[in-house]
Amino acid sequence: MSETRTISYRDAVREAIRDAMARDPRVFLMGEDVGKYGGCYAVSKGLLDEFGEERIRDTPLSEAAFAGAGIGAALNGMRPIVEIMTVNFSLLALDQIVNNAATIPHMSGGQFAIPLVIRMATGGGRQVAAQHSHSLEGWYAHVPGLKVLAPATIEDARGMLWTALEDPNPVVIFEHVMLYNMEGPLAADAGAVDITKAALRRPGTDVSLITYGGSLPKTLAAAERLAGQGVSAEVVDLRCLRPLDTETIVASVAKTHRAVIVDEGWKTGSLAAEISARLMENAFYELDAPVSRVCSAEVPIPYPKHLEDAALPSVDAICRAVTAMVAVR
Amino acid sequence: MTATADKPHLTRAHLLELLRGMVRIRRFEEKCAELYTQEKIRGFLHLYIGEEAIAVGAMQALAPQDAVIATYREHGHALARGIAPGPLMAEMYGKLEGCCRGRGGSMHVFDRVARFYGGNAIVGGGLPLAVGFALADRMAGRANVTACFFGEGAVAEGEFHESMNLAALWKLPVLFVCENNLYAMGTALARSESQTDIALKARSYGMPADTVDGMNVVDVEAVTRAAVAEIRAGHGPRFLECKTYRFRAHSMFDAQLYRDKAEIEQWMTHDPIEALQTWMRLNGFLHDGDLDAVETAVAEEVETAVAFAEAGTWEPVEQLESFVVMDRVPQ
Amino acid sequence: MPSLGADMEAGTLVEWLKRPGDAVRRGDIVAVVETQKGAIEIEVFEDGVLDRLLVEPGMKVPVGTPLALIVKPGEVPAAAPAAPQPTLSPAPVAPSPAAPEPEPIQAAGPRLKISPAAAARAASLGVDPRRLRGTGAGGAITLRDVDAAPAPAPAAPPTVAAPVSAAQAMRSAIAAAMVKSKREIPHYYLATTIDMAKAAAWLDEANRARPVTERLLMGVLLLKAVAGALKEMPEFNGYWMDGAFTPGPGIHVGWAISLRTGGLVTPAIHDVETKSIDDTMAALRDLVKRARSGGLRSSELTDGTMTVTSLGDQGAEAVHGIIYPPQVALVGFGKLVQRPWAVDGKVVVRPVIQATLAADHRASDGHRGGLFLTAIERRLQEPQSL
Amino acid sequence: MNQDQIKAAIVESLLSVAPEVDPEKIDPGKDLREQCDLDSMDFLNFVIGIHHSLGVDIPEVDYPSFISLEKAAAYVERTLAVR
Repeated sequence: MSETRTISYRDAVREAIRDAMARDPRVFLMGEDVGKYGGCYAVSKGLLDEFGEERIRDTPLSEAAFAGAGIGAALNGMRPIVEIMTVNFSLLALDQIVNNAATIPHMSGGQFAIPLVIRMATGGGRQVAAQHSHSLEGWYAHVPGLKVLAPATIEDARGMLWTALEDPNPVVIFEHVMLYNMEGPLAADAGAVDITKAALRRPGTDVSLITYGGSLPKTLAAAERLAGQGVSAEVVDLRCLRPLDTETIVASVAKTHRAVIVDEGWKTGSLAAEISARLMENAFYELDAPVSRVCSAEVPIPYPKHLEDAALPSVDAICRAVTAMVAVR
Repeated sequence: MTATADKPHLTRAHLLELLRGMVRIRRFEEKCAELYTQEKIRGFLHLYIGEEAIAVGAMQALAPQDAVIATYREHGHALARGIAPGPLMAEMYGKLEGCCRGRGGSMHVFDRVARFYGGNAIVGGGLPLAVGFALADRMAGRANVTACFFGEGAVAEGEFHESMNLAALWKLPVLFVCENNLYAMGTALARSESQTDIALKARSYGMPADTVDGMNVVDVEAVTRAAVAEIRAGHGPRFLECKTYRFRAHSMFDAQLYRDKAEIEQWMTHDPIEALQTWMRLNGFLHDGDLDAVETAVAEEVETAVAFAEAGTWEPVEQLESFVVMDRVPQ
Repeated sequence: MPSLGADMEAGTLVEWLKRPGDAVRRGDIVAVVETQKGAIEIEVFEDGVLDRLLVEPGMKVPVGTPLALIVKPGEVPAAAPAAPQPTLSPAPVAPSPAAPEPEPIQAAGPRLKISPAAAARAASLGVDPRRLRGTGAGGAITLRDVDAAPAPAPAAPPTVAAPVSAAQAMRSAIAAAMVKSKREIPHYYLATTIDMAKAAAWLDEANRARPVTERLLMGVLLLKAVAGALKEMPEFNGYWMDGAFTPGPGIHVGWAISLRTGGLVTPAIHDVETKSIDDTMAALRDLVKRARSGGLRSSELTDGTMTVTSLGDQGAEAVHGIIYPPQVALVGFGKLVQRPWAVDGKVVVRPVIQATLAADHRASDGHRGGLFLTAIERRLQEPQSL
Repeated sequence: MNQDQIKAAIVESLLSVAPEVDPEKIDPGKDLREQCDLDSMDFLNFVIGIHHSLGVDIPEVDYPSFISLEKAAAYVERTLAVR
């Protein structure tokens, strides 16, 4: 084991951008307030001074235009990183991402690839109400032609970007807003990581807790609490939301025979629904209980703290779901 | 004829080339309409007939390393840019030998060699791409131009305005060519725009803009050459509004309830092909037999293209899912 | 072609027993059909005249295909359907005869609430899930319930909650296994009487120094002696399956425990020959305790490689047991008794025990069986080495 | 520890090896092994249970003192008193 240092998720993302910019002159960062302001979440703070205005490119509030420009630039030889402030704003760029980025390689019969990375913040928990708090990554994960990542650890925040930039496909990376301040150890020589496999974050035998992104810390906390109650919960971090690593999910459930999916998206038509369906298709005869889901309440995320807390998946809700499934005797 | 000069050289050979370019589009598309009724071509088929002067004139000004981005009414641009009629027709058939292996069809023509990037069927969706292409060229220090064709319907889209702003703000080498044929599908310009002077909209972003008779291929070529020269010299984007008219319906399944027959007949007296012929004849550029020679040559090209498409094969269903996720960036 | 079972998809017409023009009555046998389960006679459920045969002998047709037309009295024959098509004609033969297979017990009841994993495991263990009580959410039967269930063979920790049905279930399971054993296994029996003086003395001595929690019972010496003999003669340790002997994966000795609520179980102690005598004792104590309280796992009940039954001090002097299939041997011990015994030409009183062997003659012969009992006896004369 | 507590502990140990037994129906003066059909292993577990719950050590020679509930209670009481 090499030496480690303590670093925040935010700083890890920044290091990843800096590293990519240094490695490849085709890489540039483009988005609203990424330069002078330093990034809405201060991810790109300091990079403008380091790399200049050409490569740390502030854009007007034109999500469609700069997302599309990222696609065009990728088609024309660059390796752009497009930052969209939040997934809610990305809906203004949905046409470009879904109708162009995801289709052109296929529509052109494989003549072109779009090596583009789009980063965006997602998720609730900061009392910024219903137009800044949603988790729509499941929508993107629905679309063939895109790859969708959700780094939930410091290591993945540091390592996923470069792998995504090396990928010939458009990759959308979702950074949960509540993770930016998370601090943790990172190997001094940390670098690119795989972006195809889910990761086992905690082994267990009684139930598989399948989650990703901002729900991972909550899920790990729930697993710890459950351990005190004699329930051994396994935690699977999806990491890659499209394509889903069905193999790892199924292997875990084949071991524990029970699954609770924790997904900050709404339940209806969600990633959690997709995972549940895959378990039916691939692990039906392994299941010892119906699959259970802990998702956001089916409401636009409200502003008051107590209501927002009630709307989002919580450690309590996860424990309740598991207890209902495991502890009925 | 060199393509990079900022003025057209009106030689007999060049004029014949322009004529042949327009006739090729006209006859090719007439054949497409026929094949559509025979169910050889399916889906949507949007014909460019009547607007040929714009694609043929504008393409004269572009160099091979430049990029072209067009709309779903792009057969004319594809042919004018040099995509061979055979692979283009095979694409309309949905055959493996099509320029996109048949996956795109009429509305989605792409070609790597021609640097032809669609075939974009979301109105306004191609403009941000053009901005990105130009941005990449600028950042990489390449003196290329990206030509982006769109109809006046796109002017109402947010993506149009965002792209105008971004291109002008960053002084990117984009040529925006608005083909104003007066109808966004069935909605007349005056029924959808508070300000119908489209060039004025571009100027409001600080972008130099010209309006040109889109039925006059020589005028289009001349104006485009001047604009491209400015762009290539690093003076930022330029905007062309080409006034034109489509002689055919919006697509094959269109009763044209939204416009008068008289209006169509009036515009057909400005047929760009006839206009060029008349002008050439008046000025002694069109000799006896020239027209027949052009028509014969084009007819043979179209016939060969249809035969090529007919002889094409269907992509095996096993390959359905290829090119959804790419394993490399094609070089 | 009538459906003669849920799993029948098609049948081959073997022969017609009636000819066109013959009168038929409800219940008549009109044809013979070959199915994957053998030849089955086809009866009709109408009165009438056999008008036309639609399927020739030798033809294989899907279930539902009309085989023949029967015209009811006074009826005009309808146009025959193009034969053979699986469509219904005016009077198809035998639309739905009684199923030849016995119906499942709860076929008509509500669907069993059992998790897919539990259903799969129950099927693999041969456990009938309809006899289980579910403890999962909503009363669903879960893996835990299947694992805690009575094994299909003689086995079952009875629960106080449902003693009658559990005891009945066990009784029928024991009956099935024992009948199968007696029907299929050619048993041979051998017996020998073993002097237990040394073993008893060693046990007294050993226990005197031990706290109550570490004390040994005679049973564990017997168990260890058998395990040692099995290691020496592995042909008594394993299974007779598919016409051949398969050695056991280890020496997993099933220990017969009679349940006071009726029936018996034979949970296995794993790898007895490699366990120390103390570990074996601990395992045995744990097993008996769990057998009493209903805490045995079904896997323990099914993976023994041979069985020992010891009647203990309340029992009879000898037991001639029935082998638990597919095992090939069972060793029985009677109760320890004081008997006159000749030592060096003098009669003395000694504690003795009768050891019996029931063995499968397909897997071993009497001579080897005798050597096996001798091996057990020899070990019991050296209790310190057990 | 009083007599009742001792008896309760002894009965509890008995129930752990013979859960089907109804303690009300046991004759405290009669042989437990006959009444409850205990084999030697059950008996050993019974004695070990008393050892665990009441903390008395029981030499093998004293097993006959546990033949009935009454005798067992008296034995435990005596042993505890001596301590």
